[in-house]
Amino acid sequence: MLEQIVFYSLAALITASALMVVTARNTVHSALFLGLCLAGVGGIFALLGADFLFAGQIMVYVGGIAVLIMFVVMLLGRASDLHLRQMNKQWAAALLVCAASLAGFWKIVRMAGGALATAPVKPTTGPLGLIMMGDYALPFELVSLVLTGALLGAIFFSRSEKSQ
Amino acid sequence: MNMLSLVTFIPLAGALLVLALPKERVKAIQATALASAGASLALSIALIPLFNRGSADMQFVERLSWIPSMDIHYVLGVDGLSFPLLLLTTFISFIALIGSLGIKERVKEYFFWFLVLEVGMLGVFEALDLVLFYVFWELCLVPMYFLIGIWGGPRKEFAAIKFFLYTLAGSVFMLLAILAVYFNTAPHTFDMIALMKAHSAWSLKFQILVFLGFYLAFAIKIPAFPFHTWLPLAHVEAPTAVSVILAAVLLKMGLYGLLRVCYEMLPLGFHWFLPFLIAIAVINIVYGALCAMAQTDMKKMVAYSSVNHMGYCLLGVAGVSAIGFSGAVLQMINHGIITGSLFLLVGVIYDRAHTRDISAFGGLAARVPIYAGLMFLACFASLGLPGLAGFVSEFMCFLGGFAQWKIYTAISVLGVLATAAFFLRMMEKVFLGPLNNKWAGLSDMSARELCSIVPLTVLTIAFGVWPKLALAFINTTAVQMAGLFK
Amino acid sequence: MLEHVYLIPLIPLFASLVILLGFKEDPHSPAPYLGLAAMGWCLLQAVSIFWGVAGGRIVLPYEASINWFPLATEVAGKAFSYQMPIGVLIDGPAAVMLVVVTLVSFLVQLYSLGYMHGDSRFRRYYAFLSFFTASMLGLVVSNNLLVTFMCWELVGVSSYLLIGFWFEKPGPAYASKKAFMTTKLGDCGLYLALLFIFTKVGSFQIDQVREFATRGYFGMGAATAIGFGLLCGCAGKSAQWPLFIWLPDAMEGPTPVSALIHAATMVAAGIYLIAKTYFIFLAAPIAMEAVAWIGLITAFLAASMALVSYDIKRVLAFSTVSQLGFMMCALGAGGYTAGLFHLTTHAFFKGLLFLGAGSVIHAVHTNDMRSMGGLSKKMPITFLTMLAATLAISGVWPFAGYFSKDMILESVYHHSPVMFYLLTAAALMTAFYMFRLISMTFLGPDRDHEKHHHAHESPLVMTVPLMVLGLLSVVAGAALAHDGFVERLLSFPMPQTPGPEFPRALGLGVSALVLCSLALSWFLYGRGDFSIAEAVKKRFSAVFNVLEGRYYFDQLFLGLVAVADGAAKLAFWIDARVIDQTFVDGWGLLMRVFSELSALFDGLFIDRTVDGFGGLSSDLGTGLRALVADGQVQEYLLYAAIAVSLATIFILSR
Amino acid sequence: MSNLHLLSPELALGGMALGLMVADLFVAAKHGRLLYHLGWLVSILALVMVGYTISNSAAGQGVGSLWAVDPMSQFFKMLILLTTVLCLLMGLEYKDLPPAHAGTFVCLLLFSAVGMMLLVSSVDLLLTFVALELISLTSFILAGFERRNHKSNEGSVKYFLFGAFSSAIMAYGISLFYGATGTTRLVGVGHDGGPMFLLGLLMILLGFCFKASIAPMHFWVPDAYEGAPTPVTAFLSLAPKIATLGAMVRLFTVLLPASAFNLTTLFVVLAAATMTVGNFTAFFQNNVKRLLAYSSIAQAGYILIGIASGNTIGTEGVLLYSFVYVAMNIGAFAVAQSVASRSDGAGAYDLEAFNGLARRSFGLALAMAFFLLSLSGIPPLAGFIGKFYIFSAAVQSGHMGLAVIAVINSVVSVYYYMRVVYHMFFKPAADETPLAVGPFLYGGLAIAMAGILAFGVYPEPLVASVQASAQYLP
Amino acid sequence: MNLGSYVALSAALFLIGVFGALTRRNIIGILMAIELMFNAANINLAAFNRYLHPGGIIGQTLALFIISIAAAEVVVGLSLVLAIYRNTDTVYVEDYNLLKG
Repeated sequence: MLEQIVFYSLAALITASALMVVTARNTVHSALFLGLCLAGVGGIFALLGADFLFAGQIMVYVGGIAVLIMFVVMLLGRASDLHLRQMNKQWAAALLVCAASLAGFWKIVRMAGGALATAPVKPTTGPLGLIMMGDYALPFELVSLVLTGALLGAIFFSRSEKSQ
Repeated sequence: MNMLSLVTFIPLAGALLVLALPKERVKAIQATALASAGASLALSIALIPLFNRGSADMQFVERLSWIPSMDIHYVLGVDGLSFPLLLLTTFISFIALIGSLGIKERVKEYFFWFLVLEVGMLGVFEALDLVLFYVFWELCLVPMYFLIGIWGGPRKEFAAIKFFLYTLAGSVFMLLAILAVYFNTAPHTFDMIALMKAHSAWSLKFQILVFLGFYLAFAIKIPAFPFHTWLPLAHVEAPTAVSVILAAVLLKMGLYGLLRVCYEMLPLGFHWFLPFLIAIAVINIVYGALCAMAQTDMKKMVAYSSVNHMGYCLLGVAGVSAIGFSGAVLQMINHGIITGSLFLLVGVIYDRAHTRDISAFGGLAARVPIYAGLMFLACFASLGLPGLAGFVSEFMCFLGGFAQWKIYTAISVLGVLATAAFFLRMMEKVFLGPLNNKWAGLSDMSARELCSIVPLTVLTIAFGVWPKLALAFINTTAVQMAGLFK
Repeated sequence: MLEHVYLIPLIPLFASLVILLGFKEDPHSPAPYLGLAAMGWCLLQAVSIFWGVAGGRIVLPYEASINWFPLATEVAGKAFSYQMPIGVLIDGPAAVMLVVVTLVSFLVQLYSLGYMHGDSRFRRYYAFLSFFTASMLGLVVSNNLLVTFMCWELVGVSSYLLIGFWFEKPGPAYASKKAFMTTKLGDCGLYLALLFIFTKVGSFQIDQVREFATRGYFGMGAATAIGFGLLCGCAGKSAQWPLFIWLPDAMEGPTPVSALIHAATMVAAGIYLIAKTYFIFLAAPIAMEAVAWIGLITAFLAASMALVSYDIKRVLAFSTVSQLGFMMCALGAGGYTAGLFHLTTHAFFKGLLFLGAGSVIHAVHTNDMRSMGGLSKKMPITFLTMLAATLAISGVWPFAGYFSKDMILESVYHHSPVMFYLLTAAALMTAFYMFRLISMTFLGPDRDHEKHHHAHESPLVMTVPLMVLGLLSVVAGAALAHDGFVERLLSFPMPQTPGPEFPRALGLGVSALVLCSLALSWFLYGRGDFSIAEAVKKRFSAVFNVLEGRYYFDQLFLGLVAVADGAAKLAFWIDARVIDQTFVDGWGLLMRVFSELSALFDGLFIDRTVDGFGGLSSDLGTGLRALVADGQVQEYLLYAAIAVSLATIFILSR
Repeated sequence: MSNLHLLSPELALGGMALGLMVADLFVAAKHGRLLYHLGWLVSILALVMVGYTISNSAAGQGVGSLWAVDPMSQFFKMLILLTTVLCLLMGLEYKDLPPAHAGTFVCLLLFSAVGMMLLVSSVDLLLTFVALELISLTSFILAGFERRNHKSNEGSVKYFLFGAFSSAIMAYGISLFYGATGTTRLVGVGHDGGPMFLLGLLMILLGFCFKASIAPMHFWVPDAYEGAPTPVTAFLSLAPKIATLGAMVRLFTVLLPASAFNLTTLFVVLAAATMTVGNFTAFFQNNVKRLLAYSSIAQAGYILIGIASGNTIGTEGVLLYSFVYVAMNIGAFAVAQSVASRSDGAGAYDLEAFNGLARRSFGLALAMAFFLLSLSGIPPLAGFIGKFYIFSAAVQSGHMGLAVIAVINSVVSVYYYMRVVYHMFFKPAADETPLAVGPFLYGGLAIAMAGILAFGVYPEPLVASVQASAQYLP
Repeated sequence: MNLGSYVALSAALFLIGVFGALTRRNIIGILMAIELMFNAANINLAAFNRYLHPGGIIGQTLALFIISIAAAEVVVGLSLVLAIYRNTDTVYVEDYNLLKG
């Protein structure tokens, strides 16, 4: 029962803030709601017993990405932006497309349907560490390459012209 | 014994040599081109005594492994159907090269493409592997595109791309047909000799489909109605020597394919198509002649006359008899020679007058008698005057067609009449009547021009008087072909 | 001599080539003598053969051939290789024709020495003449129908070249084309007939075809079809109705050419061919009847047209057409001998008439008979020889024409009395217009003093041929008819058909009428006073107009030409505007269809969406219509999202 | 973690790339070119290593936990490395790349290559996803490498947005796939073919389509290609596409054959749509880079036929076509680069810039003509062999309709390829100064030219090796 | 709590993300929407792992990888935005229309 209350409130939070992310006029508000939404997702992770994932979500997403985005939004934002429409003209088509997708997604939801958790929740940090050092060591290392590349790119793009 | 390879690839060697020469050394380039085409011609002539006229089998066969992983082999060989066409190709190429010596612009590129073109044409007639055949077939396209597009007339670019796309559109379907044939043969094979024996396993429906694939490619090349409209434009815009090649050799590739592939490999499909083929032949003859009648441009007129003459060949083919086949092949040779000389002659007058408009001339016979004489001869040969090359072959085609299709052939005879009409009208307007004073300063043929045209004229007369010269090669094969599917 | 008969066509051919290639163009070229020598040789050879035949030392027919080229063929399910033997076949008609052709050719070449003297293309003229003679002789001697046809075409080309000899003038240039095309029209039929024959028989050799036909293997239908095809060709070449229109125009050529080609030899080829393939007509009575009627119509119409013409050569041309009609009619009526006999005699006197007319034209430099008159004193030889020819053609005893024409009338009467009467009317007209010609040219006062003043008798090279032919016009008929020689020489074995016998009295009556006709002609035109003739002309002006308009057959053919031209224009229009557009711009069409499909997609899918939600600007639609043209990244994303939604819709069905 | 040694070429290349990054710190900006040389030398080293694994299959090939090193993957790896080498050679002659950032450029290119090499070997969705992301992220940066060029910026941003969007879709697809199967390992998947599985698979497919520029995920291609520096364009048009198609072959013909889920029709439609869209849109392009971009979409469509056919010949066709595609496409871009190298700013890649190339440099024009003709599949150039193989796959599998669409498309393509030829050969040049080609570009061109000519005339070695390479391990 | 709810939540989040990516004019807005889509995938993974495949933790591992890669993507995206903003002074994607045709 408690689980349900928590889930539905989290779900409401996530959905509402996600909707705000995509509809808010002010991009700063969008970014704030994104943080909220990501935190809500983290809550879901916790609810699902994924403790490490919960931690990762809060630290990387909420603490890292959302803040970074907020930072850039503030950096690039202008007062005039507040008066500009933040949604383009194809919203109707987009809505239609999303609505059309609903049917298929609904089928999947129905399929997943009433499956209930059978096993008790276990801590996952240990197994995750093992798997990262085991079978998934290569992708793990590869991610480091991805991040290095991203870093290189970020440095390249943001280095000011004068420094050359 | 790899004579055929030598014949085919000597021009390629020449082309590469031309490519290596600096473009300023015009004389050397011309000499190289002539020498390589000449060597090819000489070699092919040297094959004549070695060719066994009594045999319908493939001769001088060469078989090398080319792409064994894909069952594709390098197989060359000629029989009575292809050998005369091979000779025609080497001969006309050489003649056309002589006719090209007047080209002043971008000489190196010109001769390079020309020699590559010759390789492609020769290969088409020799190849006995369908993929090899296709490769050579397509090899003709690109050089032709450049030859028309760079050295052609005012609308050359359009003509070039039209030619290219039109023929390519046909040949890609041939590619599909080749693949279909390959996958439907018990041991998968591209070998044409083997495929000629494999058709009995194919159903009628399959044969029809494959036939249509092949036919589209060949019909466009022939050109058979209604796929002929690229021809007048290409002919009009192409430089003289290229028109000669186009008419004399390239069109024959279509008919050759029709006989070699469509008939010999897909008899059921061919027989299914016969009623259409004869109708197309008649349309080609009558309609081509009518269109030619409406022309004021001499070159365009000759181009449409090619449509008409190819109709005769189709008529012969549609007869499905030895007479028809040998007539069709002979007509191909003769048309090559005659129309070749017609184009060269039109080129001669165009070089001087810079117009080909029939009504712009008048009374030239008094001014340029040698030219007029040769032109008369060529025109008469083209309209089928006895004693000149066109007559016997045309008659044989008609004989072949008549045995099978009386009414159609009777209608076709009207085409003969129309052919006579437009040639006579052209001769009257250009050569007879009072001399148009604008052309009072016209000079008669130069030695170089004579060099390129006289051999053709001599052959025109020789084949007219003694058709056995050519028929001796063709007959055995034609008989064997006609006997294939009784 | 007979074993070298193949030389007869080959020598002039060779001579022609030598003249054309070996001599320079020069008004005083010695080339003509070569041609003349060649002709002389042929004449000697022909005469010696004829003499041998006449003397019974040579037994006809003679045949020899060589193989030309192999033709793998199949007849009635049996495959064999036909070797196409070509060679010579000398029978009675051929022997006679050889003499006629070589003789007239020789005389015309001799005559031309004077007539064409000083022409700038003297050499070419002789080359063409020799070439013509070679082809004509080939036609005569060939034993192979294909070769006959080839020579047939070659004489056509020679005729084309010679009619258009003075090509600088538009008249000859046009006339030569007209002649070639009209005969070619007829040749189409001949061509088909040959195809038919070969398809049936598997051979072109005349004796084999004859064998086949006489055994009745052709069948009525095939024989009739072939017969009509042959008739078509012969009508073209021999200027029969309705293809006779080219012959009057062909008079634009030099007069000796007219004499040789368009009077004596080539135009007779049609008659000769029918005789050569007579067995086919015997097997096809309908075709035979058609031959007779076409001949009859031609004879009558042409004679009537000759009545009103003032051009001396045109009169002779119409006369030729008419006489050819006589021969045709005779052949059709079963008078094989009569037709060929008339062919022979006609060659002599018509050749003579043309050469004489040439002599006159040479003297007065005009063709118009109204500017002539009273030339008999100035040109006595010409006058006398032409008079002899006129009497011969009119059929006055004992001139040559009498015998042959009499024979024709006899056989026609045997066939059908109606035809006989019509033909007799034509014969009477013949006498009338011929004497009208003589009267207007030679008799009466001179009407153009200047021309008359300058007129003089032609040189000896021109008058000698006249005299030779004049002599023949007088005696040839009687000589050949003597003792039934002609029946022996020119005969064809055929079944006797029942029919009325020709009453002798009727023959005499015809002769008498001919004389009356001559007299009437003299009365109207011979006294220098044309008033009565003019009055008649005024009275019957409608008839005269039709006659002068040549029954408007030319217009008919011009109409045909116009139709053909129209068809050509139409065909080309279709080609350029319809087929080309469809097949080449089908290319463009493909593009259009593609773009329209995408527009349709927009219209159906996007615009509807937009409309459905309302209030949206049409930016979206236009943006999509350009598909990717706008470069808006979110449009790209939209397509990706559409793909996702399609995927979700896709799984609904699983 | 088993059999990690099988990936030694990738690991070595990655390590050396990191080494280069470090070396960059010690190389003065003006010696930036040195890093390019190091880069292609390193790539060749990796190429040699891959070659070793091919020649020594017992030691060098096998199956690991997430990867399979088999003849097919090694074939693609060789192609990827070859492309990398050629693009680095092109980069040496490209004047708009700042030498100061040479280290970054080379390093990113090599990272990307590592990602691709892993992609073609991957048999696990996780590895596939990470490898794809590595490729994508480095590609985004490379596409925007002309920092001050607005077009480059713009192309890069569009590329990025589209890429991120489609990786999100793919991630979602992977989640569904995982939900349906409980694993990410693709070998021996006990699939049920249910809606969740299928939707997951389709969304993963969309992610692949994005990288391989298959319709409807191709829209970014022309913009990104036009904006990117030409060597990068050449690289992007080849390596990621080939790698992705290689991965798709493995996934959809071997591991989870499309026919098993009745998805063959979908692939047929995708192939037909891709080549049609590519070819018909290329029709109207006046910028050579854009034209080649659309052409590369079309080429992807042709290659996809091989996958749609689902037979051995199809697989071999994908390999063969990929090989010849590398040679002809890199050649075309190299020529475009050298033509543009003479002019500045806007219009450098316009068709007009090619006017009279035959007079300025006949060899270059002829080479371009050959590359384009090869792209359109005219024999006897290598492109023909590729098309031939691909078409035979379609015919053998009975997809006659697809084959017909394909041949019609190849006719259509001739038109726009010939437009370039038309400008090179038929139009007079505005300025007839001869065009010189730098030595490295020349070398690259020579290699590509030799490839299309030699394998066009005598394709047997290529075909034989392709047939030997079309083998999978798991 | 059943699995369907989680999947439904994830689907909703995904579609909201899609909608945002299609409609936000601001690049950063689009970027944020895409992050939502990634998160939707992650919810799915965690939920499936818990409910359907509780034996392993591959789902969570995957989610972890996706988080880190999304982070890298954001980094690259934001630096790109910075670079382009410096050049063009705008973050509205409609203004990026040099490349078309």
